[in-house]
Amino acid sequence: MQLAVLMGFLLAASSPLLHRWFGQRTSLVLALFPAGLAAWLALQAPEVIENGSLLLAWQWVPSLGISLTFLLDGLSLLFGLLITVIGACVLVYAGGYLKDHPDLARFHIALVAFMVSMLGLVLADGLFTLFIFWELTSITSYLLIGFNHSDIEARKSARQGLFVTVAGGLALMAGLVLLGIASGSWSLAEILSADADLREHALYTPMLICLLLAAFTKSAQFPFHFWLPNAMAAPTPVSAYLHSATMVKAGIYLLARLHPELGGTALWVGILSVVGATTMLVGAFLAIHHTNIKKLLAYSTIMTLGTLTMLLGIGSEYAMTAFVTFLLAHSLYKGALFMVAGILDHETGTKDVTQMGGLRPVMPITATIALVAALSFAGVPPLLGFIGKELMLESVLGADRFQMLLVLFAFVAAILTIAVAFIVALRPFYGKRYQTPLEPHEAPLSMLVGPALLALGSLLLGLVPAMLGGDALLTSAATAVAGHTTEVTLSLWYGVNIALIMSMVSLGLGFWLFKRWDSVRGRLSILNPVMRRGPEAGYESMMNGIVHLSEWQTRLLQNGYMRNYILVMLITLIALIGNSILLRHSPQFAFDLDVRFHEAAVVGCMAMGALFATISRSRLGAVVSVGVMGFSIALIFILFSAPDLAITQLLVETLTVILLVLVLFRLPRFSNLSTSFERIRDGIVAATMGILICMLIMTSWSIQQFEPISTYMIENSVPLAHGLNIVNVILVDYRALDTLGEMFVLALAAIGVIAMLKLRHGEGLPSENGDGKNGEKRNAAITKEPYDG
Amino acid sequence: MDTVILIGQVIMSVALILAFVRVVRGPSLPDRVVALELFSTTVVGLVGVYAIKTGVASFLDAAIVIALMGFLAAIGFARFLERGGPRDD
Amino acid sequence: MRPEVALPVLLPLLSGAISLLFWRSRAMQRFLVVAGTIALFIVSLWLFISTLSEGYVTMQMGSWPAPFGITLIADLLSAVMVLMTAIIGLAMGIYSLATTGRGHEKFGYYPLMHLLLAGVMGAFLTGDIFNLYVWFEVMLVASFALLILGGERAQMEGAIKYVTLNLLASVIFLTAVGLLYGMVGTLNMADIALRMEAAEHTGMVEVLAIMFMVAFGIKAAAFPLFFWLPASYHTPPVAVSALFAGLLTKVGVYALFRVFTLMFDQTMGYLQDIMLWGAALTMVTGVLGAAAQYEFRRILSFHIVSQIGYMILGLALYTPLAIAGGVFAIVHNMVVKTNLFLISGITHRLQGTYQLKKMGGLYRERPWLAVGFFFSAFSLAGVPPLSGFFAKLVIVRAGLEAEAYVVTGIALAVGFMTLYSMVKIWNEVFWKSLPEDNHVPETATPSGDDGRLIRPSLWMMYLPVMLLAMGSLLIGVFAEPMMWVMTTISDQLLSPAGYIEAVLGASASIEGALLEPLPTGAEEAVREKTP
Amino acid sequence: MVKSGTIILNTAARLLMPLQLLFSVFLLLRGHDEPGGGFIAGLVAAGAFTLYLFAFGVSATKEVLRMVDPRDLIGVGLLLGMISVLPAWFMGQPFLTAQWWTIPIIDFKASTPLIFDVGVYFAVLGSVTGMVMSLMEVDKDEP
Amino acid sequence: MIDFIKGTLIISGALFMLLASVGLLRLPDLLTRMHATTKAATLGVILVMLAAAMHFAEVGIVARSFAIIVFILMTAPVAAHVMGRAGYFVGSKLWSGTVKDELRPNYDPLTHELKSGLETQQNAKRQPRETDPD
Amino acid sequence: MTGAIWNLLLGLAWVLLSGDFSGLNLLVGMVFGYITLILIEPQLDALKGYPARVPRFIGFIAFFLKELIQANLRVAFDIITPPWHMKPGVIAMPLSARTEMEITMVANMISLTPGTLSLDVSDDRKVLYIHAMFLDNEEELRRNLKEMEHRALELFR
Amino acid sequence: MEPLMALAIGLLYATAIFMMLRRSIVKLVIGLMLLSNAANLLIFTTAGMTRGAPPLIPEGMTQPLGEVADPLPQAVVLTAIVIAFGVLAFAVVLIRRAYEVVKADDLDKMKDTDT
Ligand code: NA
Ligand code: NA
Repeated sequence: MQLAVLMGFLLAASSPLLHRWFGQRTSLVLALFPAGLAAWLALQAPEVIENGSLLLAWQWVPSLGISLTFLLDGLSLLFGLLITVIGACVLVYAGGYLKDHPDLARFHIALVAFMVSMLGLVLADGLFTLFIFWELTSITSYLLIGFNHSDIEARKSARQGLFVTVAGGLALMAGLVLLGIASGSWSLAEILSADADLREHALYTPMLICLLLAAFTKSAQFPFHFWLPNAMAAPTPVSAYLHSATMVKAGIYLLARLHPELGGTALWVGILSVVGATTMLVGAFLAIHHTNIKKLLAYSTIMTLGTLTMLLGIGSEYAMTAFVTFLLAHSLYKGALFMVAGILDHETGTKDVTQMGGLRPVMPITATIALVAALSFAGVPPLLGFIGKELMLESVLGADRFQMLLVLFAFVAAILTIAVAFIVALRPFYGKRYQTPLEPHEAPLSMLVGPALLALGSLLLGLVPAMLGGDALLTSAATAVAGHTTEVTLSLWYGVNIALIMSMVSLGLGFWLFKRWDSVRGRLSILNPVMRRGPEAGYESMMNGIVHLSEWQTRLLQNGYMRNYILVMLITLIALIGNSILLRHSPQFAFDLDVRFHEAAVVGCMAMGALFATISRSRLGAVVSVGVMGFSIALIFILFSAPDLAITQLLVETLTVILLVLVLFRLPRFSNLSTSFERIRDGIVAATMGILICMLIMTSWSIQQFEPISTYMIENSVPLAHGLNIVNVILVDYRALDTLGEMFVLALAAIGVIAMLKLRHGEGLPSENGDGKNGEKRNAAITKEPYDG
Repeated sequence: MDTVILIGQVIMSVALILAFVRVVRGPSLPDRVVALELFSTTVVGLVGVYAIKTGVASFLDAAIVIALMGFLAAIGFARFLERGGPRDD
Repeated sequence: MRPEVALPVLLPLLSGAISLLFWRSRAMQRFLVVAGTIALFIVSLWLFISTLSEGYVTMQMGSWPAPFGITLIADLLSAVMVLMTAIIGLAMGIYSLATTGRGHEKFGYYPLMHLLLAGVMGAFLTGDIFNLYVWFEVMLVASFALLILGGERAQMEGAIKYVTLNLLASVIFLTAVGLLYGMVGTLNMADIALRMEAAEHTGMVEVLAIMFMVAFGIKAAAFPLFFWLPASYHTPPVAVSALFAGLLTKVGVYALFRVFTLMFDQTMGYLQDIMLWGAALTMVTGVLGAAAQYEFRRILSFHIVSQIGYMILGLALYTPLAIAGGVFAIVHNMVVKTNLFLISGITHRLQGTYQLKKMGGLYRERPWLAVGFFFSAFSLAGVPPLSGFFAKLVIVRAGLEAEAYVVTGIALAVGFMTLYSMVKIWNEVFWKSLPEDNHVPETATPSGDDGRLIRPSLWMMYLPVMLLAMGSLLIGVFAEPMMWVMTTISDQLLSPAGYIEAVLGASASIEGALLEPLPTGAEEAVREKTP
Repeated sequence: MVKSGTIILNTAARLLMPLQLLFSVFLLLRGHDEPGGGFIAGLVAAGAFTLYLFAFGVSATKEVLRMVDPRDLIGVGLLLGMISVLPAWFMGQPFLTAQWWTIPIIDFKASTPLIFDVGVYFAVLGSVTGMVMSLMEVDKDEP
Repeated sequence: MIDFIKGTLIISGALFMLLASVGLLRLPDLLTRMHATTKAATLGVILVMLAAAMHFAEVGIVARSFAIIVFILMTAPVAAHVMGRAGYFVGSKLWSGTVKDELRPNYDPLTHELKSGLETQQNAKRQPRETDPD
Repeated sequence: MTGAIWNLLLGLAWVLLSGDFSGLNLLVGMVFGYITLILIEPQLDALKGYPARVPRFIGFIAFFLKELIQANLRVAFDIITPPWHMKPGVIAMPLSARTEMEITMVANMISLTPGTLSLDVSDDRKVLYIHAMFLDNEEELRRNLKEMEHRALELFR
Repeated sequence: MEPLMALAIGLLYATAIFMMLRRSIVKLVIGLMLLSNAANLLIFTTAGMTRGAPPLIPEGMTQPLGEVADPLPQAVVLTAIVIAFGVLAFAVVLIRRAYEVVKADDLDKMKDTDT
């Protein structure tokens, strides 16, 4: 299985090649892959249902606890089947939708890669493997949303989706690491089967918050929901697949997966119920607000995601049953509806529901599919959606906490949902025929197969819930989510109870709302200013804030004033050293002054030379002064037994002065550019540094307690190295490697200088005259002139 | 003898200091350069005396180098002046 | 006699010297750069294999026993750094063949490149603190010269800052070496480590540690010492930028790792917090600096800074896993950051600008380039399963295990900000259509009839890019062997006895190094050598 | 512009340069035993060429150097330095291990450290001369 | 006896150097200062080196001492000439007590031509320089 | 002068070849070099007259040292005793010396002796401009200078 | 002697840093010169200073007569001096070229690459 998943990435990568071989039929060929996987999963189902779970071990990075081991239990099986089956449908559908699109091959790369990632996500046993696939779904989703990349909206939306989900991903990483640390294992199977109760662990709260953040962003919970409608910039097959059936449910999957270990605490119940319910209501409410068919569906998806979260929050056995049922039902009808929306968009050239109508005669099959799916959506019997809604309302009514709130929210949401369902499925097909940008026809077969299959699924699973082992599968899934055996028996009829009544009432009210939609929408527009201040505005201002912060920081730190850079560096150094030597320890040194007059004079000349070089108003005065300092240093070297050094210093000093003089000729005189404040400030910094250095020298010199290694060098200079000048022996023998490096340094400096002086103004660059001969000619011409001193 | 050397060193040190004073006072570049020349020549003398004092003849090598190479700086400055560099700089 | 530990230094020196001698012959230089870097790669691989099997490989240069002569020593960290440098060098060698102008070739581009590599190699392999200084300078002066090659105004401005601030670092380094020698009388790092343990004045030990930290911090471009980097890295020819990005700061980081695990491990208690916050601020300021930028290479430059923060964070956490993560981050970053710069060079060649706003349309035009960028950029942002993800994961895990929650949180947030910049580049350069007003200059794009680059040299630019992008993926796929290497490295680093023994021999101890007992009394405590 | 070096400077340079060069060789060869060595000698030699440059200008100095560009000197120097590293390898010793040979007829002790020092000499000479020369070279073509 | 000579040489050498520096400090203009430095300092070095030669009394070291003397004698006047010339031509102020300047009229500051004044058989007139315009 | 250089070169070559770097050896080398130069004088124009010049050279040094000390004492006196008695000025001295080498030697001698400092040589090399410190008696000064030139030139001719 | 040197070196560091903080690039370079000299002197000083005993072994002997100055810091400083010379030469020419390009001896006019 792992191999199959990994092969999926290769398959994705080779899709351009497949396009060369199969042309337009590539989608069908590719669809065989998820179909095959689905079949394989289906074959595993009995065993999974029998044993509860199946572990397929495969190591990857054991030292980090990263494995490619797959954990196949009811939950992952349910998700896996949804992913592969809907994936196959979507691939076939996309082949029709994007027919003749030049970038179809690239689309396939991303889509197949996404499908594989998603599959990996739900199958992963390793915490980090889960994370890896999680991130991959974000990335592939980014590529898919930005498919129409020349459109700025698509780029922006893709970026937004990526940022929100990746931000959550980072929380996920932190959460998973904390989970791993707390549980002592990096394997989900082990964590789920361990005895230790993580709810008691000190890290529980931070861990949970991180994980919830991850789940909420990925599954578009309020207030992170705004990216999902924007993601509708993606081609419709993508919306159908990622943004309704699969990816957005990854967060839900995560919550469900961890529910047995982390769920049920007050924190969990509180956050999940409230956030879920709020999301549900907000999603449903916002859906009503839009006329773009895809946005309508997107908001209704948010509503569903909220519902699922809420159910996980409630956590009762009913809720678990409702959760798995609702999940399955939603994937089926919403997938179908999105594809229908795509057909409408594809055929009519518009996405605006108010601009469509009376299309049933020209596209009867589509209309039927839409009707079936919408009825399931609306929760009309005998479709699967009805069962789901029934169970949901039941759970809400049985909730331990926030019962009233949840019921109210659920009820309102149900009404709104029904209205949305009708708007999507009835409005375009019935009533007055509108003129659309394109002349509509029935969609091609490839675009009908997928939605038809899904709609059929909704219908059949509603009518005969046990068909294809539906009950068993959902039982297994619910068991996995609940953490204990939870029997699921689906039925269209649970008797007349409050849930049924609520359901029926909402149906009526929903239909009424559908009828009065246009006027309601008009009245809702007064809320627009409020909505503009929603979470999305927060996101925008955060993004702007980053840029402003960045600009501010650059002005503050990287402002181009080098003296500020130097100041910061020095103050850092001074502060650290000062703190260490003065505050944390105390400097200890003996002040033992044994000085001859001439030595003092020379040292004085040196110091005064340096001082005068800094205060001199004349550049060359400063240079001469530096020369004096250099000669004094040479003399110090002589007075303290270093003739080689003295000679080197003298020569270097002389040559430096010559270089300076050669260069200064071109430069202007000193001018006083600093303010006196700056001079005082710099003076203080400089003086502090000087005092510290002075103290350090004294300390270092005073505390010497080891035999220097040079004793050996002195002893062996003649016997082993055959040289009388020990310094030279060190340079060319003991430490010849230093000298080797040093001569290269000098050579490099020379190369640099020569290049700097002779290679200039683009001279000799390929853009000019081929190979730089012109520079040479110029110089040659000049050297012919008499030298002018 | 040591006293003599000490006196010699002191005198030459004073000479060094005086030369340095001229470097500081200038006023023009040639004045400073001449002072630098004198400074380096005095260093040669000091090195000679120091060699005598310590008995280390190797120090004289440094003196040779100054005697042979020390005037290059002055030539550099002269070139600067002759090419039109400001002399009161 | 283990030549493989010295050859990575000596080979580029030799090829550099020969290349310089043949400065008149372009063909010879071009031949040498390829032959030289391939040979370098081979010996580096040899060294890597040797260290893998033996742990430490040493050579006492000139046959002088340690600590008297200079020891070259490779532990696994050195060997890995050497190998990565050789890989980068090889990539750059090929890339340079296509991008280097004749003027640059004539004025020492290739010799400078050889010698830059030599300096880097020397820094990685030397076991002597002053020798380290020398190699730093070799590397630095080579980089100075490469930086100004061409002499544009921006280059000059950048170079002044680069040169000055790096010189400041060198002087701090040198000062520390001087104080160190004054205190312990040795330059061999293993010997220093031994003597430091016995040093009486812990305050001075701490001060030295701080000075090395600041000096290497400047070289590594850590907060608040990084200013030279964003000021200069975007100014030279792109191959040079890439070379710098891959190598130079990493040498500073390497030195931090080396010094603080070997010589100053006892100061970590106090300096750890400073380093930790330094690392966090490095990450944040680096990544924030990039956010407002719209120049390809400036964005990348700021991100170098931010990534350095990750590496230093690894050191600062100072747990085995953290150090492994830090080294992982170094390796990952060398591959990826170099590659991003190389890609910026190709895009510049194609569209004649580094300004994101003026670029566009390359996703459709140059799908393979897009793939290369995509992998590298998202790897930089830590997206799995690329190399950057593992580096980040290890550090985050280590951070959380060490209960450094805030800093780890910052590290995660910085990952997000990295993605922000990378997505910006991707959106602007690859997805967006080419703006109407970008008139691709003739010189930048020797163009065919359809406006595309048709020079055969383009493959020489693509080859290293694709290989490095692949490298990032492969590091991810083979994360387990990578992690094994990294853990071995961190084991070696955290138990320096092995290193010390490899350098000084099994009998190494501090007794032999101590002076005769000093007479008691305050005045006599001062060493008096003057007659 | 002032005219070129004066008669006095020129003559002095003509006298002093050979003297300085000779002295530099002297310093180079005895460096192992007395103050001196490759660096010092190289710097003295570079000083000699600098003096000549000041007196006679770039083209005349180039003539003195014949076809040898300072960069060639650098290359030769570095190469000599590298060459002195290698013989030890062939003897199975670590790099840079000193090898000593006695040249029979003149009884001269040759060694890798000496070759090394000669390499340093040329590298320093070439580098410094190259820098000064190119500085003076570009100085002329500008106002 | 030898010690006495050495001592005398050293002290007098040192005194000449002091003399040079006092002259440098006290004399009024560049050229007069240069008189002090070239002559007195050179002499000082010579005397000290003679002392050194006597002190070591080894041929090799004596040769070195003489080498220093020779080198100083070769370089000092050259440096003085170059500096004096440069100083004069770029307009160092001459001391107000200067009694004669035969160079000024023969020098063209624009072309930097320096005539001998013998071309027209007419010697330059005594013409102290004006104060420096700079 | 070429001869002197050659002599020195030969001396150094001797030192190098014998491998004995002592000063005594150099002196020996110089002496041998001198003898060699006497032997090959007829073959090389550049060496013309060199052997004969060496004794004259030693005599000249004595003269020169005397002048040097004299001059210094006078300058010294003037420096230490203000007010200044000096009467500085720039004079033009017509040159008898013709070759560059001669002119240089003469100019340098003048720089090192009685209160005089060579400033420059005119472009046509006919006149040496000298800064003199004591122009009390210009005629005597010019005479002294001429004598100096004459003695110096003797060495070369 | 070392305490006096320590004071002088401290002063050298201070002056060097003060010069490096000026706006003029010429002053900057002079600051760099002072700084490298200061560092060299520091190495020379901290190892201890010895009068009149250079690390030279007399002809024909195998060990020096009596105690000599520590040769290692001398070798290190010599290397450092030459390196500093190379770097400074580079820096000196760099400011010349920078001035040519920017036309001002003012670091404040050289901040375009940063902002
Ligand atoms: Na240790
Ligand atoms: Na330690």
